[in-house]
Amino acid sequence: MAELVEGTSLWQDAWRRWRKHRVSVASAVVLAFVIVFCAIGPPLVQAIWGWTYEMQDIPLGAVPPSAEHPFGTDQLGRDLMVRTMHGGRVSLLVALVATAVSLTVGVTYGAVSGYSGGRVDAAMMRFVDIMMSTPYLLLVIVLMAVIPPSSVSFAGLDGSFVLMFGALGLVSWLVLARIVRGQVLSLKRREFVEAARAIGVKPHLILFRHIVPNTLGPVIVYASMTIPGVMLSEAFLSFLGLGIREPQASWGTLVNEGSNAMSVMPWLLVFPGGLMTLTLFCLNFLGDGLRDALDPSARKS
Amino acid sequence: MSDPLLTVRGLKVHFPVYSKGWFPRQSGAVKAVDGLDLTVHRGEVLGLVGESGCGKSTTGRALLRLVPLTAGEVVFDGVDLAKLKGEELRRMRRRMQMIFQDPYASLNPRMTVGDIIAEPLGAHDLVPAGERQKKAQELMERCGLDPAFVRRYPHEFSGGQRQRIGIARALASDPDFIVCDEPISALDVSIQAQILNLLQSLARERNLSYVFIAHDLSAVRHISDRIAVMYLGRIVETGTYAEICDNPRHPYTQALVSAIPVPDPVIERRRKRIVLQGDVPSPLKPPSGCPFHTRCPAVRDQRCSTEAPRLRELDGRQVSCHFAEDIGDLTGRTAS
Amino acid sequence: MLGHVLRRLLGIIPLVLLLALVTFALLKLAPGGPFSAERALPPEIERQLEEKFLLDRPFHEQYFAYVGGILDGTLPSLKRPGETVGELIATSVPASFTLGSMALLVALALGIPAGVIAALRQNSLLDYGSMSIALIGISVPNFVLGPLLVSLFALQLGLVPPALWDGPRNMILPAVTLGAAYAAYVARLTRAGMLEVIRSDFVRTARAKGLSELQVVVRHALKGGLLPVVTWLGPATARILTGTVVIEKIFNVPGLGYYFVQSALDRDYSMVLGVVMFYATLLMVMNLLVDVAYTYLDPRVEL
Amino acid sequence: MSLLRVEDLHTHFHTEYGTVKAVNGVSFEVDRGEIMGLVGESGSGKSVTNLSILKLIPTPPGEYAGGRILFDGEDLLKTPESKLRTYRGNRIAMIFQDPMTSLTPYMRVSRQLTEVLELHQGMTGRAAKKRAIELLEMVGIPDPANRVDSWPHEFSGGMRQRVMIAIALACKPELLLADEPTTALDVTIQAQILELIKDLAREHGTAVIMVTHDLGVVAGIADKVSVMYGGRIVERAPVEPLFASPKHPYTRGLLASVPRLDSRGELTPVKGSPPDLTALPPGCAFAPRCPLVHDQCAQQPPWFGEHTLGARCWKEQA
Repeated sequence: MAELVEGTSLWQDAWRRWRKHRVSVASAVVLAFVIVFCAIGPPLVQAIWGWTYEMQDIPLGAVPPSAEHPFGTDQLGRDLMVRTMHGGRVSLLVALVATAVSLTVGVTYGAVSGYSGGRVDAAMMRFVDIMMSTPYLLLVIVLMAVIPPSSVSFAGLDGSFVLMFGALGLVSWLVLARIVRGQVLSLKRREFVEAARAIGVKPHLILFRHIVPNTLGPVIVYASMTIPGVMLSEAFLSFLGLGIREPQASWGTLVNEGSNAMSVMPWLLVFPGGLMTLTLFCLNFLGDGLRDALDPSARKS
Repeated sequence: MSDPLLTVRGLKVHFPVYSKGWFPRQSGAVKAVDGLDLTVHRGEVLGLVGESGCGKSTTGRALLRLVPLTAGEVVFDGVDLAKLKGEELRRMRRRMQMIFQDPYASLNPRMTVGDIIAEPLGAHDLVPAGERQKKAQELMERCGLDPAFVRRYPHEFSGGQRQRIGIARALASDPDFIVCDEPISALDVSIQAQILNLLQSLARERNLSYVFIAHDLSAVRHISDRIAVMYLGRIVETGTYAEICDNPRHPYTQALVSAIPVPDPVIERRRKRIVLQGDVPSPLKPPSGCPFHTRCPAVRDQRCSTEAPRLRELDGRQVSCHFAEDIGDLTGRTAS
Repeated sequence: MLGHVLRRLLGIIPLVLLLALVTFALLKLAPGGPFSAERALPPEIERQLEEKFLLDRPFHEQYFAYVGGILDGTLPSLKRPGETVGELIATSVPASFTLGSMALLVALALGIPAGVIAALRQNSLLDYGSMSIALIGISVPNFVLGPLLVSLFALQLGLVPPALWDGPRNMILPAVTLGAAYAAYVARLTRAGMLEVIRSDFVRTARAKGLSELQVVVRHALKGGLLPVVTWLGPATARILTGTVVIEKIFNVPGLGYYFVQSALDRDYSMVLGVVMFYATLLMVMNLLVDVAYTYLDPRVEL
Repeated sequence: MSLLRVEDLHTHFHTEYGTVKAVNGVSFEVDRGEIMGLVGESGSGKSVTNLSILKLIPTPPGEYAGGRILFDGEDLLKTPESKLRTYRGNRIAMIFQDPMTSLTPYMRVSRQLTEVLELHQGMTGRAAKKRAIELLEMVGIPDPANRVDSWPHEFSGGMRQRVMIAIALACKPELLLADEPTTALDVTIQAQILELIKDLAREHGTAVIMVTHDLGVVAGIADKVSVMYGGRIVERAPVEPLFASPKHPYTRGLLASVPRLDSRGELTPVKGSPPDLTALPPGCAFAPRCPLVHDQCAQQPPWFGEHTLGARCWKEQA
């Protein structure tokens, strides 16, 4: 028998397409730097200068960037660089966890709705419609405002984190549920799924071999676009004073503090705001590239 | 002809239509298949023709119970499929398979060709896991594909090659009966004959029965022993290929046959056509009486619009027209 | 059509009441009350206040009393003595509304032409340029952009006063800040929509008829290309409503948004409930309007 | 002189996978009142040829890489766009394959008809509307006065194709380019549409180029036929000799592989698959599939007179 010819799967194909999308690849690299900066920064700073994110030096007060404090300090004399790193950890963590929550809820909900079909589907989608036609972000504001973080702290995590994970996860699953449902519905009607049924493939294998792998592309694309959105929402709530609380910091709270002192201490806004904007840039460009590589409908263009 | 392998009686497939709004209620039904009788014998190829929307594809899926049946029975080798449930039905699928129209949509883009073809083997535990790829390669070879490509993915093949993959998959579980749902209409003209010939030789070699669904009567005539013509969810005429194509009796069959162009200018310019007026009515609201009476060039009296004709014997074939004896040949040819 | 619109309008009522119920329940379930958080309030006075605002009654009585009070405009604010929820909303809405609609206008006026041009010149430098700017625009949070614009245009250049809300000139910065990200989003939506339409068969038909490129775009392509933007207008309203909250804070705009956050923090039950009901109604009416507009743009869609 | 004379037309597409030579040296001519069938499979370049005549190929990625298209003596490839626009829909009209998507869904049928009348004939208002109704009547739409203001989606596929034809015929074109006008339709509807095109062409003396892959359609409607393969015309003949004694092995292969309604003879398929247009062989594009292939075929494609009849094949000329 002749030598076997290896094929290239659609995943490999997508990978090849993505690598051609230079801005997206560059974004991924920058993003990796930002993550490393935030992740290993705080212990490093502590080792070199000895600062931690909550360490105050009130007599010092706010000083502009210097060799000792590369990003400067805030009014309480806290080192802004380590606070920005710490804020980045918090922001990224919240974004990732909340996106994970929204993925879990959204994919499950959408898949169940689409796979059941009929009345169950109609009822479940009605609920999503109703949720979408309400100003649910206002409800989140109410939620964040009235629930004391201490009452929800969980497994050693600060309560304001837990609250943020839950609140953001719960509002961002709606669109995802719709997308997954649409995918499942159309896949259910696709001929290859029908073919699997005609072959006599067991139902659970139809779901996991034929349907799930084919929803993965759009889900990954959507998730990559959700992360910047969630990050923005976290910052938005923290900016309003509803999210992460002192002495913890997120990019949202840092920007809030910075924007109040913009005219006299610009560095307080520029560093956390700049790093956050850069991260959002990269996430958006990354998402764009992933969509071009993975979304079969966008590929035509 | 040998004994019947598949017998369909009074088959109905209705798709519910829901009203719009917040609390949808069923407001009607698309009567895709609406009282259909059919027999397929062992080793026979039955052609099923009709225009788009006549319910032929739904019929094909109903024969394999891939769509829920509203009424009627589908008896396959003595077992009524309509009564089977879950695992019983799944086991039955080893013996009946399907080949699909769209060679692009009918193969899972994330599986290798070998895995696609071997899937029926796994589903019914026919071959030990370690030998499945080898078996898949044998099937590929038989269907005219290079077995070296067993690890490739569907998107790396052309339309005709993909259709061969679909055929190999359908053969894997060694079925008795295959529904071919427009297997050649999405292919290039020069490829169609390759696939037709492959299907034909496989049928002979393995004593397969096909229901061959198509809108192209020429292809159906080529491959079928008998032909059934559908209109609005019902069979209007069935008979041998020669009876249907050379001497049709139902006015709709006559119109259909006359409308199909023949690739020969001399014959083509001499032929008389029956040009039907208007469009096919909606299967949501099929006409009363005979479903064809709104477009029938030979429509007679009240009876056509009030009483639905039954499928009845006439000169060895079956016709559902009240006046099939009287209307003769509408193109004015002398009956051959 | 008219019947359908009326039915939908009636359908809003139970939804708003349901939402009010959820909000009210949330407020009540959360530990602490409107007066317990305050420092050194003698229990005697706290009880008097609770009695005055019916907070000692069973839950359903409170709910009906509050919702009824909001509907007839007589419900007093818990934290601003002497003012009713109705009055507070009425005085603060105009600023929010102006800000929101100006931001929307900025978004559409910048986004649609940019998107159309990018689509018509697909893969040109113009296309890549404007779409990169759009992606950047989406990535700058408005609470970063706002202070930057203030420092640049108000403090450095002195073109506009920094944070005042007393005339059209001062509305430019807040409206641009709020509208920028939406403009970027609209541009991307428009481009995607136009690209889809411009490749469609009927646009080719229009060209085969001998129409000029401008006629083809305006008469045949634009309507379909803008449908995604119209669909977006519904959710956009919701986002702009919450977006104003931030802008109002940055620019000191006396609007409803920041009020809302403040009252939520203060547990001013009546105010929170009033704003939620007001926003919910507004949003649902907007969604209905978008659906109606959609049927006019696309005759294939029925309500 | 012929109404339309296409000489050595080349239309290419530049894609990321390379240059697709969709039309690679095509020549033919059509006279007034004549119906020419342009036959080929998907990817043979027949639709691109048709679109090139009206210069409706988007550039980029397309490029008119060479040749001349002489319409009434004027080279359309050199005609300025503004003048070309006065021909489109007026002297040269076009109908497309898919009637479901070829009409603007956001515009009433009446407006889509009056638009052309307004543009090319200066008709407006009531006169245009009246003419629109006449046109709909001419193409056999029942009750045209009441249906003229319908939306396209309220019509069936066959009816929409009639509307397309009415639009195409609105200005009594000298040349009608029909791009697979019946492929998306059922056979009984196809019969209606083909009759209509045939009658109208005869009545108005319109020249028609009928692009199709269906040899039966060609047999019924065309006066002469050009067969395309891999971006080139491989055989040119009046309709009867083409079917009676096809010269090119591809044409022969096609005819032998198409099942016929009036017989049940053995089908002899053309082996292999259609060519990859990004990597066409230097010689004859059909060579890899040809039963008669020999050494000469792999080199230069055989000479083929610009407008002579016959087949582009070494075997035929030998």
